[in-house]
Amino acid sequence: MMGPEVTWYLVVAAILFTIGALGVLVRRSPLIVLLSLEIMLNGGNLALIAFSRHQGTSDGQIFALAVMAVAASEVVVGLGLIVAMSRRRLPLDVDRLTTLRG
Amino acid sequence: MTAVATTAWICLLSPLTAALLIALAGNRITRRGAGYLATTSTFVSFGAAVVGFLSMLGEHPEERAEVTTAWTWLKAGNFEAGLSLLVDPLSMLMMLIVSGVGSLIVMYSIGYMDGEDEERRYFAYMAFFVFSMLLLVESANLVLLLAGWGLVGLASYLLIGFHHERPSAVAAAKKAFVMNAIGDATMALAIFLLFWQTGTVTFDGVFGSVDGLSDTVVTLAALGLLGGAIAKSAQIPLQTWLPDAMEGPTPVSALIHAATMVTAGVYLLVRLNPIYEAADFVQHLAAAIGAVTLIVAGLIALVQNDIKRVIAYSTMSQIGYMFLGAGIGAYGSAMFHLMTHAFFKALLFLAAGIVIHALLGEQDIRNMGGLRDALPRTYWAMLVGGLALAGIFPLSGFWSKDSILASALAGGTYDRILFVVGLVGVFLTALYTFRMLFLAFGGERSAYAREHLHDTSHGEAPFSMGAAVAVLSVLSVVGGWLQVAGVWHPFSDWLEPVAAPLVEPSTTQDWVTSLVSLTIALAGIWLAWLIWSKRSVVVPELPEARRVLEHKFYFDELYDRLFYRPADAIARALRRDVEEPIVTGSINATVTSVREAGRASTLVQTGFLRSYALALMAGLAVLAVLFVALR
Amino acid sequence: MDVGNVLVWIVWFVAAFACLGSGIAVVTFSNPFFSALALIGNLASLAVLYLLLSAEFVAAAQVLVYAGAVMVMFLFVIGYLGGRADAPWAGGPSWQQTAAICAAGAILVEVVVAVGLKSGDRLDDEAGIDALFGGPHEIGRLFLTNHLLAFEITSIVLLVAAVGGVILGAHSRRFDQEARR
Amino acid sequence: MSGWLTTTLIFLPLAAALVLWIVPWPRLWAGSLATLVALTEVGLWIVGLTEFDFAGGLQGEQQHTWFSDLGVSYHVGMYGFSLWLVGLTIVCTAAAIAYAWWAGRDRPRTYFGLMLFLLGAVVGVFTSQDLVLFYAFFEGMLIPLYVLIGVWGGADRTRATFTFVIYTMAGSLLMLAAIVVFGLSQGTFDLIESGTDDSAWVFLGFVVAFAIKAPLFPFHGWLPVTYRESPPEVSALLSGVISKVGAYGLLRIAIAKFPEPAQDFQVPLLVLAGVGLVYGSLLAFRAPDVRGVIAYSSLAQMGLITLGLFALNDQGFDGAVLQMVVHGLISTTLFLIAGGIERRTSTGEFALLGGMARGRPALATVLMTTGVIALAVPGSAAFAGEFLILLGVFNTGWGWAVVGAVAIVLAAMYMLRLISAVLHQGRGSAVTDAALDLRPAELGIIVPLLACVLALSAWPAAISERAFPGDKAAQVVEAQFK
Amino acid sequence: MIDTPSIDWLALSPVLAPLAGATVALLLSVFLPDGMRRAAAAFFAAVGLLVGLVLAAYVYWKSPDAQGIVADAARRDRLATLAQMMIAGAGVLTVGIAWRDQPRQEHIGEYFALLSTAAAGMMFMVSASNLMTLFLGLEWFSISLYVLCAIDIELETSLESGLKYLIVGSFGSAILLFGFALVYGATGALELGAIGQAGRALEHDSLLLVGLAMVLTGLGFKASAAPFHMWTPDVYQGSPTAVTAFMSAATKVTALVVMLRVLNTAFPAQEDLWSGAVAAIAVASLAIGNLAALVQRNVKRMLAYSSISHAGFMLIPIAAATELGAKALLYYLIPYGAASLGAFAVVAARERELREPVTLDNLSGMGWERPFLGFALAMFAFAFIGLPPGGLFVGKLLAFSAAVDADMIWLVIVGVVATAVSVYYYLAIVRSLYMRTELRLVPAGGAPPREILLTASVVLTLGIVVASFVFVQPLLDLAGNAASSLGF
Repeated sequence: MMGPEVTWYLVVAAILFTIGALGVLVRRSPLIVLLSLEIMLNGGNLALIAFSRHQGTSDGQIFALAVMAVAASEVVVGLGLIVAMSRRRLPLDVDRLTTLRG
Repeated sequence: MTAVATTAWICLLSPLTAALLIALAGNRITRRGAGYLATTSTFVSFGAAVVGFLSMLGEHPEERAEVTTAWTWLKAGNFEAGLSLLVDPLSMLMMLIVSGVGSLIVMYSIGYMDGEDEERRYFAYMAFFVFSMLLLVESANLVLLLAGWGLVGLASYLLIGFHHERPSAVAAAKKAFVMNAIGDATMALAIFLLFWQTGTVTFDGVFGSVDGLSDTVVTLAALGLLGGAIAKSAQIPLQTWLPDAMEGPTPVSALIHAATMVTAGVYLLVRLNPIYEAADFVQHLAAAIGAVTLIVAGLIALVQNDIKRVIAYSTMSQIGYMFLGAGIGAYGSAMFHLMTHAFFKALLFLAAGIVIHALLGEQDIRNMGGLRDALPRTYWAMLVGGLALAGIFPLSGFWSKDSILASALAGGTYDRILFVVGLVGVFLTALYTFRMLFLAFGGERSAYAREHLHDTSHGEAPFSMGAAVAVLSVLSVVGGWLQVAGVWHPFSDWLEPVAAPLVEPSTTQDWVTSLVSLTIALAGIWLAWLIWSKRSVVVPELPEARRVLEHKFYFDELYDRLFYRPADAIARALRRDVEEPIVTGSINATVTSVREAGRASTLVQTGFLRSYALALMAGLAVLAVLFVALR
Repeated sequence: MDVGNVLVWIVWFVAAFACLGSGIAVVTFSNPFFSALALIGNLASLAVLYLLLSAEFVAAAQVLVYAGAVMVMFLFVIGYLGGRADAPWAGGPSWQQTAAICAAGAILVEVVVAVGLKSGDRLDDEAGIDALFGGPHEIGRLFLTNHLLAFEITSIVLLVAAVGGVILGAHSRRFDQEARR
Repeated sequence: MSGWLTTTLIFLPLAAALVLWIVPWPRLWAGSLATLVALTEVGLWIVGLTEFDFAGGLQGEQQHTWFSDLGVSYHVGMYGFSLWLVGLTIVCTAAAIAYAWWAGRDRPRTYFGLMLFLLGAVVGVFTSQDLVLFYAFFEGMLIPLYVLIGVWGGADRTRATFTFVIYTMAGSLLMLAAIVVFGLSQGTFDLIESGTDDSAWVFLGFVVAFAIKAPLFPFHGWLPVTYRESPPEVSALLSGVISKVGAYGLLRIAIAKFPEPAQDFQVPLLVLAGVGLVYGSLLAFRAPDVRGVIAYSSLAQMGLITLGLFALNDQGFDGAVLQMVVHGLISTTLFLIAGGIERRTSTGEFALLGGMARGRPALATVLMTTGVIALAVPGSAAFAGEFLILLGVFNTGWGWAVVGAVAIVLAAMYMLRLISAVLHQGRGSAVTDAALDLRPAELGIIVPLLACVLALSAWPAAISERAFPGDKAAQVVEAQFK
Repeated sequence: MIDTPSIDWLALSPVLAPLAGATVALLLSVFLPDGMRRAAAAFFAAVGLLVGLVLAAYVYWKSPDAQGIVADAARRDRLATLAQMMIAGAGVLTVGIAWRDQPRQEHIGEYFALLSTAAAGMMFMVSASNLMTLFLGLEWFSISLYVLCAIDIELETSLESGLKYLIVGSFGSAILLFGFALVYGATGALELGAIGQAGRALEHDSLLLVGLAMVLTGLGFKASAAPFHMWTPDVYQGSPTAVTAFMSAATKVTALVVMLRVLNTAFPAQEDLWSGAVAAIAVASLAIGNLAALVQRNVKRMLAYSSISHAGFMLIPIAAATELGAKALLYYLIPYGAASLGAFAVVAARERELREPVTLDNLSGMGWERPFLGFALAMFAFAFIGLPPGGLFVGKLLAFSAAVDADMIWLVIVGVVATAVSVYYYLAIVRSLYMRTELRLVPAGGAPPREILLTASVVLTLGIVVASFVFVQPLLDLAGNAASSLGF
């Protein structure tokens, strides 16, 4: 294969996943949290495609396509929720969503 | 079932039936009716005993013992105790005494208790007592004996506490019961020991294998049984309940605490003589306890002012003689004294009861005096009783007491020491008995007596009371003629098959004893006359001795310090230091700490969704590290 | 090492760093609008990596569907909401950040270590592939054969999301009426 | 004796409970229906008694597979001692139900349904021959008890229920673990089929559960508050019947199935029993109220029964069974009387009571009779039981019997204290003229119980001789009741 | 040429039926006037689920041997069909509970449609047998549930719970996805059986193990096992109660059955590792669930913690990794699901009556005012403790037996202690129902509406809870057949 081996892609995928996770863990804006989730999913996707290339089977790519659809679905619902919340004049700050606790 | 057995059952069950009927009838029976019912039942008992006695007379002396079993009362594995009666000369004698004296006293009660608002309860208790006492003396095995033993204790408790609104009566009743429970417990332990060593609890079976037992076993068993006897018979050191028991109505004192129940210890010693003979240490101990008790009780009686208490201490003292007798192996003499004592002591109590009745319940002899004129017949009855008690010829007490003392004289050195003690006791007996008589009946009437002595114009007492006293007076006089030392002794012969005496005094010893003791008794009466009637001799003050005697040698105080207070303190300490902080406290502590843990665990649930994701992440990190590290 | 290979390496480096850089940008920008824009860059650079991995169809889909359609929706919503900014690291207990970094770091290290342990033996040798690999034909064939079910379900998921979006995003008539009152 | 009889004894009250709950009976009907069912149970039990062959082993047996994967079945049946304990349960519960009916408890349908449910569960415990079934009934008892105490109890009932239920649950859950381990190692949960086990831990799992249920010192932390706060008839059942479940379990399971650990732990358990006996007696002696005395005396009695069980000989076993029945009857009676006293004076404090004998002959007679039998006056049934127990344990070591003898004296002290504090001396401040004597209805409930005790006093061998097949207790226990 | 794989329509039919029901409900809610929407949607959702239930039973009957369908993307076996029956049953009962839910909801048609869809997704997921279908199935029902949680958009808590669920859920999904990717990379296979085959050769390959850790995390999240449980109380509390009821029963079935299948099919060679991990997770769940529940006042929240602790109980037999364990789990799910549904149903009824969240305080006296519902809730509480006559009694017995069988007695001890702690809060419910002296009923305006369907649901759940105690063997046979399709 031309270029770097799968391992390198995997490292990038892992870093992407970590970045996304960090985004979820430290950001307060739900919008950015949603974006971070996209990054995590993309990290997974990259790993899938890298492995797919490594195995020589296209299954991983199919999986990645499906994940895209899933990611899109999550975004739709997530954005819908955020819109609904902003309509209710709720703070767009996940740290202030603490009515439910204890 | 033979005729004798049948009469034994009738004798036993008749009073029980009466007791149950009265209890169940409640208000449907009149108070008087209850009295009649109880009296009838005890007379039926007595009649049955007499019939049984007569038919037993017809049998050969060696074939007079008979066991009759109704059903197996208790059984477990190889342990078996039947509801069995043993009818033999000894139990027949006791049946006669118990039902005979019992019926007289119950009859007396009809008059005495007239007007009490809980008469029915009283007669039920009395009948129940007679039943229990008969069960005690008729039982054919140790377990049933213990049952009867406990039931008489119960009846005693019920009757002592009959006036239950009086705190002192209630306390006295409880004390009597608890002290007897101690005796019951030691008896039970002895029975356990005997059962595991002999495999049986019937008298026959135990006596049959007593020879094969080791000294230790038989000594321990005899000690345990002696514990029961001491408690029941109010011998030192378990004597303190008896004086207090005088809180009960006077007929109760006469029946239970003079004539019958308290002598059960003597019956036990005689009944179990094979065991005691095998354990001669314990037998000697019993004699010594009897001797000590008769002196101590005699001394205390000297300073008592309650007429009933004086008689109560004299009872202790006389039972001391019986213990002494049984302890030296003079079974016939001990039982003989038991019988005569039942007569004259019952007489004394009943006569005292008439006095108390006449004085509206007053019992202090200092508040009496000069009653001879007011209650002449009572005075004579009391005098007969007192003379019999003091052992004056030819009254019953003379014969029976002397035969015990003669037997002591006939024994070894140990027995002779006891003989001397017995003689001292004779002097004391005469002294306190006549102190009481002179104070109560002689001299001037006290202010109280003048004020309260109720009208005796229509007779000193109702018929039922008078009749009982009369019969007992006669018995106190003639009761001793059944056995004249060295001349004729049908009484001892009657008991021979059950309890053959270990010592046989010679005729000389009998005569010597009679002479000496009669002299001493007369000396005692004379001294009493000098001090309390003629008042020519002044009792030395001796405040220390007096205080000791008035505090009954501090036994109550000692037991209070030694047992009651420690038990009470331990109970309080357990409650304060174990129950509350540890047993229940540990539960509370556990619940609290678990709740606190719960509270702490919800602190993590902050509501910050980022921390939720963090937990997910951290959990994953730990899992992955573990997996990779452990692989 | 031939020129082609060097070129690929260079492209890889550029794409990988662009990818990671834009990813960090998404997470660190305080304005969601810029974050979203950075994500588009991220997705695009990923598409380049996909191409390098011979996944042409996925790369295309990534650009068209993801970076295109999905992100447009994102930007639209951000615009609608007015894109309020928040400080990236602010708020929450401080241990939260520390712990987050530790946990995320731990995961990263673990995956890298695991990959490293693995690459010692088998990750090196790659399977040979034919020209069709990753192409629309291949993908299409798989979608209609082996992964038919997955394909169908993907559509269901999208449908569910659409319905959900409608429910959540739609104006509530009554709510509006009440708000007007 | 037919197996259906056993099953009917268990399920008739359960079914009746359901009927009571579902059908909206009028207020007055609920109590009468429950009483009727309880009396029917008594009748059925008497039928069983007449048909029972005391020389034989398990009777009235019935078995259906419940789930075969673990070898669990619905397997019921009775031995002599189970029959007596079932009888105790039925008679006492019937009395309790009748008492509650007379006392007029609120919400009668719920109340009587729960009482019947309890009855069925306890009968189930005493007849189960399968460990899982046993455990199911054992736990099932808790539901009605919890609600009965929690709803109809005294002021501090919340604490009482929580302490009681959680404590006993903790114990029984340990037993669940023990049951699972035992059953799996045996391949079956059937008590007849399974063999013995020598695991000390499993043994202790059972023992702790039963010790809490009984309770035995020092596991009695729940006892004072629970016995004090429950409705009197429920306290009566707790101390009269439920506590016997613990002793029954020790006998049927812990001793029979674990012969070696039972031997190994004989001394520690005897120590606990002996300490509990004296400890309970001492605390009863200092307890400030009627129920306190009865409660702690119950603790002492359970210690005594355990002493008998762990004597591990004929006399001990027979005596323990006899004493279980007798104490059950006495304790029930005492609690019902205590209930009667509390109804009249609205207190059980000794300081406020006294002098109730005057003018209340029925109360005095009943309390006096029960009290003196409770203190095991020689000649009574309780005496017979204690005698056998101490006789048995004497053979194990004379010291145990001495401890028991000390406790007999203490029992006399506390019981007499109770009797005189209620009945005697001056009139207490809570005793008014409005406090009437026992009513005929109350007597109708209490006197039959007392009659049972008196009948047993006349013939204790009825039970002691008929508790185990052929009266060979030790042998039968050693053979695990097979 | 493309050869479309043969499709076993029968095997898919249990999934398709509720999906069809959902579609009809959705369409009708567009066409029908406001007044009829609720009835029509609920009816078709219920019918779809019922048909699904019947079909699942039929397929169960017809599938003694397990086989792959549609190119091995899913399995037609008794494990799947049994789980489908449970889920469909839970769905039907939830429709009954939800019938009167949210009277002001405009999207009522969508509500029932989504409920039905979520059930279909779960029913699909339990049969899915490759990583991709698993992931898609998971997202299918998760997204439906996100929307359902937030559907009461006028309620702040509902939105909050929806968002929390969405974000944490997606986070979990992303982890699961990455794990799947690693597993795929390590084994080169997507199909579970093939992964298992390849895994035997790999044994303790580090990539596979990290993947396994991620898979466990993702599935543990769905099963709300500690420490992945933290979303549960918030989401359960904030969501519409009917949805909570459904989640507590059906999600648990799905997650645990899938966990059972994945671990035993795809990772049999790594059993030594995951068995311990699952045991540890079980212990954590038991500890946290029970402790935190102790101090709750809000009943829904308390039940949420209780569901965490029950997840712990159900993980015990999974950790045992034996056929007995599988049976125990499958049996346990039946009475647990029923009791959970029933308990939330009663809470829902109370909530609608009071129009405020149900707490231990305002539950007081309910047992006397609403005899049947109160009785039922009390019975559920007793059942949760594991008292007879509730099937959970047998469930716990079986779970503990499985643990002992697998030499994990310590797990039994933990379970026992946890149960003892749980007594406290379950009894607190009963105490509120019956034993409060002050009856502080907040009047909600006259008598509460008679909810026949909700009451019927409660009757059914109560019936299942009790019947599962009595008829253990038939249920165990069902579970045993299902477990055997995993091929222990």
